[in-house]
Amino acid sequence: MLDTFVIPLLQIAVLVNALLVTVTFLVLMERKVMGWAQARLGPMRVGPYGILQAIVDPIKLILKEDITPANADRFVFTLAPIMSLVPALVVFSVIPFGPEQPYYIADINVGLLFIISVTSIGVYGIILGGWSSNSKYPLLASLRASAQLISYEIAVVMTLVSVVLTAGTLNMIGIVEAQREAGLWFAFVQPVACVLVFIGGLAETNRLPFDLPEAETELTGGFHTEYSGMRFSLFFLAEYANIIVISAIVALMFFGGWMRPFPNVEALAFLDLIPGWVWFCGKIFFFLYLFVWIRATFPRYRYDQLMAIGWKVLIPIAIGNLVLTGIAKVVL
Amino acid sequence: MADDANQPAEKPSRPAVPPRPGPAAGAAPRKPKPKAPPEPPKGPPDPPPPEGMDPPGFVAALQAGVPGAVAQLTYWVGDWSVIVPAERLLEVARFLRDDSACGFDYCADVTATDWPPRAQRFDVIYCLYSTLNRHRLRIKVRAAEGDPVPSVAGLWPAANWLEREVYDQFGVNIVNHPDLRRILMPDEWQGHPQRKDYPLEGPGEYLMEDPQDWLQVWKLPDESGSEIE
Amino acid sequence: MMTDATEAPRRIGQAFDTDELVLNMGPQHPSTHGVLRVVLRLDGERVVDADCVIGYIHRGVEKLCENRDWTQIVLLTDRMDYVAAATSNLGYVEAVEKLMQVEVPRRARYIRTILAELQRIASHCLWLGTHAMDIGAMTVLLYSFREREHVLDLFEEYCGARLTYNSMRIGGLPLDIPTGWDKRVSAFCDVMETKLDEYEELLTNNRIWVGRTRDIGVISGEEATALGLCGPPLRGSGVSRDVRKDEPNAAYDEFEFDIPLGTRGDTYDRYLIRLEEFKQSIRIIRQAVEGLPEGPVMGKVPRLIKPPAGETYHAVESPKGEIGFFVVSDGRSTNPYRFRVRPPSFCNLQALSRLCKGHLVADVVALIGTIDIVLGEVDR
Amino acid sequence: MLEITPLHYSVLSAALFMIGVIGVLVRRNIIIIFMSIELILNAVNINLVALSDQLQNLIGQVFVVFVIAVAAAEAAVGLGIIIAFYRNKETVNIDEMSLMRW
Amino acid sequence: MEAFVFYLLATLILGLGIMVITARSAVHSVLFLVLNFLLVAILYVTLSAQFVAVIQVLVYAGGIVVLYLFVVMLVSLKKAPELRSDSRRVARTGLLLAGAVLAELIAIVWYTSANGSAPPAQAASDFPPRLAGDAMLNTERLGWVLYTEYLIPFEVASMLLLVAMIGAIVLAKKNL
Repeated sequence: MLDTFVIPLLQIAVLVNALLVTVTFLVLMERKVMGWAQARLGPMRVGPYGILQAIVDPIKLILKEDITPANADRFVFTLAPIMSLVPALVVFSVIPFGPEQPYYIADINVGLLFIISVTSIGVYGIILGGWSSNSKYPLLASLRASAQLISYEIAVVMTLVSVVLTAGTLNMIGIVEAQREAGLWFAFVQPVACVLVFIGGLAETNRLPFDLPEAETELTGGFHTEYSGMRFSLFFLAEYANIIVISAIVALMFFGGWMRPFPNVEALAFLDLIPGWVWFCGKIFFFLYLFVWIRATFPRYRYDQLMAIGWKVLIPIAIGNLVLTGIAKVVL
Repeated sequence: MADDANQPAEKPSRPAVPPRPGPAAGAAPRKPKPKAPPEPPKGPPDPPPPEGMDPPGFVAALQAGVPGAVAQLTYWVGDWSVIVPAERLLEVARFLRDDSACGFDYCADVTATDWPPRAQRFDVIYCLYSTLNRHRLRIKVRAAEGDPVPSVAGLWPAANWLEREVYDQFGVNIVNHPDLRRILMPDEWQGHPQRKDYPLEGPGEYLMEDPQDWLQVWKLPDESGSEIE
Repeated sequence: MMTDATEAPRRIGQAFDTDELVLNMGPQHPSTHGVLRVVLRLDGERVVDADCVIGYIHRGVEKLCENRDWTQIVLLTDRMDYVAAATSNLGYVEAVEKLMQVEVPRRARYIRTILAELQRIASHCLWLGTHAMDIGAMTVLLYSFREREHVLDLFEEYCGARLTYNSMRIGGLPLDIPTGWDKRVSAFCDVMETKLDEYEELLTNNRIWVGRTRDIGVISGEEATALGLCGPPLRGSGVSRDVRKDEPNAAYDEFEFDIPLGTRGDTYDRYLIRLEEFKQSIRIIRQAVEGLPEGPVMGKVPRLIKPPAGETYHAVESPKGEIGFFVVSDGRSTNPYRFRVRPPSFCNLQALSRLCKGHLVADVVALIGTIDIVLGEVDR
Repeated sequence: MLEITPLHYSVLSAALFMIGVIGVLVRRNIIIIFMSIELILNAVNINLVALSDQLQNLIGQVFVVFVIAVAAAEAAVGLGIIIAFYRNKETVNIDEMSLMRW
Repeated sequence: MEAFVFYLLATLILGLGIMVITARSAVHSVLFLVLNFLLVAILYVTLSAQFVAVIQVLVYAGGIVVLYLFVVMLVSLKKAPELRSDSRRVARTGLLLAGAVLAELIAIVWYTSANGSAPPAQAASDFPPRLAGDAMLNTERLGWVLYTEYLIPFEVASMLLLVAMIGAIVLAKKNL
């Protein structure tokens, strides 16, 4: 009873809470980093250096009036944000923060497939949110979103397959252990795949330069134009939770998860004094920072350019990478 | 409003031009200053060029190319302008655009002025410029209310919106325009605000409630004091 | 909801076609730069037709001016193109000076030139920031606003206002420059030159930026002239037309500067031209500050300004293009009989529907950005 | 009742199959009819997986993979036809789809 | 426990199935269909068919149904098709036929449970314990079978998908 119910529930509670708190601080971090990149200070009013902004923002969002447009489909309109957030949270159940029990909730052997399939459900939130608002900008945005997310999913999955081929397992812990055995992060074994997954991840999470579904200067607010209050904050949470998911996947699959750099170099053994989950979180934060940095730097692609990149650049490279990996696997 | 009602009303003839102001719009020209001159000005001086000053080559070319079209040639503070009758406007405009000596390929501005005491109350003014020869010329066309003024939007697409504005603000009857709609004022607006006889004070909140008939509403206080048409 | 099928059910045998979607872009939209409404007819995301609806902030400035006396109008001109108030001031006062045949002292003309060019830099900063923002590059906005802030500080020091300067008078200037102001202006020029490189680094060679602007809204020189485009959009199509060179006003005839011209007439060319104009403006300011003559800043004008009866049109080059003032005096009143402004934004906006056709929705935003409109001036 | 036998799965599958059949027969919206067909395919899949588990034989699951492939193909072509039809006749009512050509 | 999970899932699956075919709006139908598929996927997991479960979610819920949703959004109707025709008669026929199918199925069930011949009802203890470990086994074995014994059907299926893809493009593209 304790093992089957209480401990997993506790783990889930801790993880979800940690995740939500991380999201609020991620928003703060984004605003701060953007501020520094843009020669300004970012939030400074609430608390020292604006740190309490992370707490005030969610409170503000929750207390705001939750408006449903007059002609919206109320049922779908309410369901959409939930459908968007739930997959993002569910994915974390198979993301290991360390190799032993308290650091993961579930260790399933098709872990990577599970992650891919669950994240593919997240697209419903965006499509339905845009459709149910009964408004033109959200509709255009959700049409864009569905095409974009599905196209880039193909590229990302194809790329991940080549990593699976390298690791020889679909199990997330197994993939990290494979990197220990190889003595090398897969970022060096599969550099192309690493870049592809990160680029695809940018598109999957609707971040600049691929933030077309919510391009505020074109489609006002994109699919969540008509959302406000709590429902909007669910979308918001989902977006940032997805960013953390992508960062975690990249960290796990290409940067050795909880392992220190160069896991088989004995001279660096003192780095093991830092616990594995700290390494993992540090890597996640590096990629979160990268997300923000990219947002501060690049303009936005146009829709047709985005699709062209997805189909004409990323997918062929992913397939080529897969074929090369297969050949290498057979030859070596 | 009362002092305006006492002034003698000008009643220019108004053929049916849609849309046009309500009956009272043509009442006395309103002056904001109490010591406004008793007689409104009758028109611009349009002075001829001073003696001994030769018109530039493009004017000569125009006079030669479209004989008799230039009703009057004027010069003032360095600006040359020609007054042409409305029916010959297109002919003149086309010559000015196509002739190599003129080369007025750029229509900088189309505007109008309103001189209510005059029979042909509107001056429609076309400011032309030549990016090839770098000189300017203004064409001026006089038109009474309802007189057709041909559109030059076919020659210079730039004139499209500018003529729409002239129509919107003055109610000049521009014909053969590709897309003659109001541009600055709302579509259901009544009257043409840039006319000199357009009321400077509006009806306030009546306007908000019923934009359709506000000129009538504005007129209501007059009904008690003065005769209305 | 998404279809606007007003027509009857289609004939059997007709080829496949999708319904057109009518999208109202604006008047409340983050990238229409004010209250512009563009009615787009879309086939998918491709623009079939675009119709601009303007007039949402029409305040009747022209009518208003007919009821203000000549000196009061200067501050109304501030409020038309509110991001380039100084050039509007310049155009108006010069038009009246032309009508009155007033001689303006050379020092005043120099300072006017400096003000106008500073204004051009400020306006282009705003344009660059918002244009980049529309295309999604957010950081450029903050960078260019940092420099615009600097210009506004200079303006504040000169005339006390930061946006609506009311900085010129008929016959000259209300004030001489504060002590040391010219030094600070040339210091700003030095700073600005280095900052330009920052903008270029973020945008000029950025693949995404080039991809978003190259071959977007291409317009030939002949067509641009016929459509009455002015300013950078016209020069972007390779037409050498700049009022500062062609009909020099203020003190432009005394300075050396180049008119950058585009070759392709696309959005990227217009971007490059405006960036080059930053440099030319800096060049003009440097020359003006170095050669700033001594003397009075106000010419001899009567106390009561009442130009003789007559009319004139006078144009200057505002950051947006040729801003022309057509003023008519009846010779009796202290008010203009007719005050007309030829708004460059208005004339440039006219070309939007031509530029948009066949492009995607996202390009409409880029095109609205590239023609650099200020709705206060379009609607007046 | 507490022991779940393949029979239970068969009944579930049969019931879902029946729901799908009713959907196909009752609804006139061709998209919903397609969805009902998906339900029927799923009912079959449940049966296949349940029996595969029961018999410890993977052939059932292999067939499920093929069924899913067929369903994907069917959805792609079928929905393509619906879109093409809708563009021409502005309807998705199956009763109005009576012409073999247009 | 197992029975409870089964009955819960079965109830939800059937309930959502009914909602799919009764929902007014096609978008709601799609929504219920997705939830239905997700629950079926969970059912597969309880039958230790993890790979099929994941494929069910990935392909069905994440791919095919998105396609449905896309089409429903494109084909937005002012009037539901049901309102245009006399559905009463059709519904009666449908229910009748469905009743016949149900009766037949019940008869089969009754017959098999009465005879107890097929399928061979083995005791649960005969199977290897359902550990997490056999998921890999499941995936591996399935892959093995697919690529050896069923290689030709597999290739045929991929050709079918290719043909369907081309067909869909030809049908939906305005001008090729």
